[in-house]
Amino acid sequence: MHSLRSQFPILKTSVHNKPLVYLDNAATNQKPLRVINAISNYYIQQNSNIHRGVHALSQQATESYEHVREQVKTFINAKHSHEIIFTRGTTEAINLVAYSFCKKYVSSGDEILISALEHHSNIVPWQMACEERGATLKVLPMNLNGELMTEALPQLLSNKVKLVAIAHISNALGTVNPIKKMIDAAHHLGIPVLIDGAQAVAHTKVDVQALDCDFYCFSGHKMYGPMGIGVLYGKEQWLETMPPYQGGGEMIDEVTFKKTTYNVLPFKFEAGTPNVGDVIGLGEALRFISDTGISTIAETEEALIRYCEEQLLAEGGITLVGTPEKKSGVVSFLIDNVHPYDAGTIIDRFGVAVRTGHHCAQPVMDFFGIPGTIRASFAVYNTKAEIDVLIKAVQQVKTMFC
Amino acid sequence: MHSLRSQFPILKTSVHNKPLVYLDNAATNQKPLRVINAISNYYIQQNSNIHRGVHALSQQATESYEHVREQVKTFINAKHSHEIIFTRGTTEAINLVAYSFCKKYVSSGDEILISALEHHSNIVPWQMACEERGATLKVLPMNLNGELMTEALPQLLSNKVKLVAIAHISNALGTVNPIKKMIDAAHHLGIPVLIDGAQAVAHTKVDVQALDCDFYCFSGHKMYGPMGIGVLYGKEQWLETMPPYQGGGEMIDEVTFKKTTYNVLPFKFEAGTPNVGDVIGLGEALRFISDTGISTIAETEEALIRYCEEQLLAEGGITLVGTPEKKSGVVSFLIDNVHPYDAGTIIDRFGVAVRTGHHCAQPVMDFFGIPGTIRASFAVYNTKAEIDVLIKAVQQVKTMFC
Amino acid sequence: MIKEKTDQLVNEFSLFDEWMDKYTYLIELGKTVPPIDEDKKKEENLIKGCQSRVWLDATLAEGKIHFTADSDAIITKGIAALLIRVFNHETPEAILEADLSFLDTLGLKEHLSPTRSNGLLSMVKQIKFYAMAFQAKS
Amino acid sequence: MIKEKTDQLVNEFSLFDEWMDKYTYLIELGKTVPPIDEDKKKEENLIKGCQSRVWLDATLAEGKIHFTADSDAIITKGIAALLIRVFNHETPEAILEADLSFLDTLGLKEHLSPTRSNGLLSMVKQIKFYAMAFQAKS
Ligand SMILES: Cc1ncc(COP(=O)(O)O)c(C=O)c1O
Ligand SMILES: Cc1ncc(COP(=O)(O)O)c(C=O)c1O
Repeated sequence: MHSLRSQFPILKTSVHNKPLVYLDNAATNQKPLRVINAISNYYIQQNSNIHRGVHALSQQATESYEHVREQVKTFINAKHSHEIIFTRGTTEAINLVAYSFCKKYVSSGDEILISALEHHSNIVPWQMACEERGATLKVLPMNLNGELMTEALPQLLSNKVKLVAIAHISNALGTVNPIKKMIDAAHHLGIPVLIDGAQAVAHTKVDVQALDCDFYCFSGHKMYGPMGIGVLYGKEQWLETMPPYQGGGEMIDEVTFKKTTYNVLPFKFEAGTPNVGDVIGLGEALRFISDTGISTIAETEEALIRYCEEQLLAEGGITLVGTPEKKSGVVSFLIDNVHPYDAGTIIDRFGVAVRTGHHCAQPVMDFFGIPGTIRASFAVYNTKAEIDVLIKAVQQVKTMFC
Repeated sequence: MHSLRSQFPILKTSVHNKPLVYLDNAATNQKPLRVINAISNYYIQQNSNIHRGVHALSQQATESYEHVREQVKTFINAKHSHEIIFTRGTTEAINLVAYSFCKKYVSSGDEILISALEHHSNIVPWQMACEERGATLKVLPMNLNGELMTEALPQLLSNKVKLVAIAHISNALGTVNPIKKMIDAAHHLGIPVLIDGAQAVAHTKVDVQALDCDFYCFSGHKMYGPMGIGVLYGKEQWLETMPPYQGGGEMIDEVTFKKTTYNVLPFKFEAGTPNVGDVIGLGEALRFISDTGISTIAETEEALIRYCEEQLLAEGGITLVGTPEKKSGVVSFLIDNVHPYDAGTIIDRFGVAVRTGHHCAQPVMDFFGIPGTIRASFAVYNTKAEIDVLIKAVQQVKTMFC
Repeated sequence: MIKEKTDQLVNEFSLFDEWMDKYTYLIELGKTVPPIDEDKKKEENLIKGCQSRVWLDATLAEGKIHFTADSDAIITKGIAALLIRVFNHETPEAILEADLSFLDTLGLKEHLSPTRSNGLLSMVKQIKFYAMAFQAKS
Repeated sequence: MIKEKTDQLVNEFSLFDEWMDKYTYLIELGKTVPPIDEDKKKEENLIKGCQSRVWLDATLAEGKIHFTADSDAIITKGIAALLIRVFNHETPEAILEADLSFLDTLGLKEHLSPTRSNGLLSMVKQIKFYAMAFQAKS
């Protein structure tokens, strides 16, 4: 454990003269030195524009870049590497599908189904697509534990529904959704399913073939990788038939002013100079996760969540927000009668980074009738001792405000 | 000069056991160590998700990120920092405008005017937008020197034209277009103008207020900065009225399932977790350019271009492609009777990185009736001695093929 | 008059060397803020902060402006209270002419987080805006 | 038969220790390739490479396949020539069964750039594809 922590240089820094306790991992997690170095080394040794260059540097960079595509394919067990599209992040991946899939497959009167616990990035693109195409957005409700009411699925799923888009794990509540069950239910009616996996890939094994999902989206920066890079996995049959999203370099086959033909997958969806540096950083992050072991990560984090909840509840005057049976990654809570913003301000002074507010999931907050929550979220490098610091900070908040 | 070169670690590496001679700067240029370190340091000291966090790290990262927006504003002399939108690169910046501007302002029967020497990234997005909106793409022709025939502008500009999109400098030929004149001509009829500045910002001073252009797009990776980050400058009046492009975190004000309202500029156009690391890298690249001096850069490169052309022409059996009066950054040429791909293969063995092919400007190649060119492109760290190596390689090509 | 009040504030703040004391002071101050009428908690009086909401209302009586405020977060309310303590019952002219350097001297900007100090600046802006509006009317 | 030809090729190539000699050899070879009829330079016969175009045509006569090829780039043409030298005038069966390890032994893949060796693999694929088609027909 100690040697794992020591791989993360930022964990040795101080905040307000206190050792940093970083519990904002669901927003973005920290990077091991090997990931940071992989990016530096790329710029020091290989930096070049890729794919169309005949010179050696360009060819090496191309190989490194395409190698990461293979790695991602293996990581999520996709069938083909051309089903892996590099995007800026989850948000862009979802927007790509919301634009291209809907342009082809959604028209006036159709429906798209999301759920009540989605991140804004899995709400707004669908609202925009629905408005553009004259379709309607439907919402699968949740219960007071923050669990989706899958029993409502049969009523909501009909042949009007052209796509279901659901988070694998909720960033605001930590709920692990029964996505396999939901995918099967949708497929039963021939409806494809997109999974927003932003909060899942760093915490649990994902196998897109076993899930049989049609799209799966995630961000590098939430899985020990750099910002600015993410992945859209899509089944070949969809990606092949969807029109391109952005136009430009890389994604074309031939351009004339009269007629442009598009490149094959995956390039069709990767317009412009790719973010090679961060793709290589992502590759190293995948290696870090493999080396650490996704089950070690999951077990470590589960223990932390359990400990955190126990300690908070022992404290008294705390309300947990989101009490689903299966939870991963985050503990969302409120200190009774204290605004989360006030609490966050004090907790920060203890060197503890938690997030307060709506966590880009306003409908979840509206549902619970609260302005926001305090959210502690975990990565494999966190410790119980860090949770103890959080608890101390919470005690201070109670002293000051209650 | 020597100490400037020593700031670029990659320039000390070897390719095929020869010292690297990097003349592919128009594709992407190399990064000084300070830029590489700025990114590393960000991940080592500050990494955090930004804008909505109350904890110290998030606030520092937010400040760093927003500080770069100020830097960019100053760098191109924009009026407001909220007119600076961070994108993945030039391609995405153009796609953003092609989608959002056209959605609002272009309809059936309208026209968009581009030029004959555009990069695919400034062609395909407009073809897609025109197809979507039922508009027509018009093309301002060029002459055999590779100069735009601005005398044709009066015929092409009419009140049907809703936008003009032109490269500041051609990546395939190096032509410096008379954009100020063209902007004035378009504005005379009230038509806004987008400038593709991908090849300009690293080579010449850009002042968007003096130019009075309506949009200006560029990429970090072509200006000593990292990949994965770029800029869209847009006049407030346009950005304010344009609908959002991608939906998600950051770009919203309030989200409910019924109705979503969007955030103010610049956030309205920055959906999802921003690429903070690379923005900070870009900031350091801007500092590198300022410290070096854009006029020093321009003079150094002009001398290199002149020397390169002289040496090539002295060699004989060489055809320059693109002989405009004003040229910047690149020398495109052909070795008579040798396919550029063949030439590139041999030149590479000398450790020289040049680009061969169509340079993502197929219509330019079609216009000249050639399959592609050999393109040497320059940055401030290049030297005459490096051009001498290129010339040796060219001699070898002639020996082998002619 | 405003000068006296800000001098006193600077004095009081100089006694705290701990961030905690400053926040405790703001929290206490927050409890003293003249409560706003519920019907004044309307959109026009709302200053949207990053994570909390502030309502600030002003009325003119006998040439002087009287402020009331509320916020869902207590520290935010404390900041509002601090500003009201300085600007309450002053003429529009006095408010418009007021020297704002006390904000720097208080060290509030450094000690508050950037989002907090943005909120502070928004409130100051709103106060000046009210003063301008009332001046124009009279 | 194919085995003999590939062995000879491997032999010849082993004589070059300089990359330049290998390219010179490919250039020379490029000049020997059976020229393709202009009307065979059609879309179906086109193998799109990264930067150059190759046309590869095949006809069956007396149970054997006869290849002709062209390319706008001479090294590419040389690579086509090399493959034709190996596979020309062979039966579909022989081609389909042919051991491709000579491509590795030649060191072509290492010495050619990745784009080049992609091109090479596309050509091999196309040759096998013709063989399959002719076998199916017969
Ligand atoms: C003139 C021009 N426009 C647009 C682009 C596209 O830039 P990017 O690939 O960084 O999006 C380039 C670079 O390839 C270019 O040279
Ligand atoms: C569940 C979920 N979906 C989508 C996103 C958006 O990811 P990104 O901001 O990296 O695009 C996030 C992270 O903020 C998330 O937690």
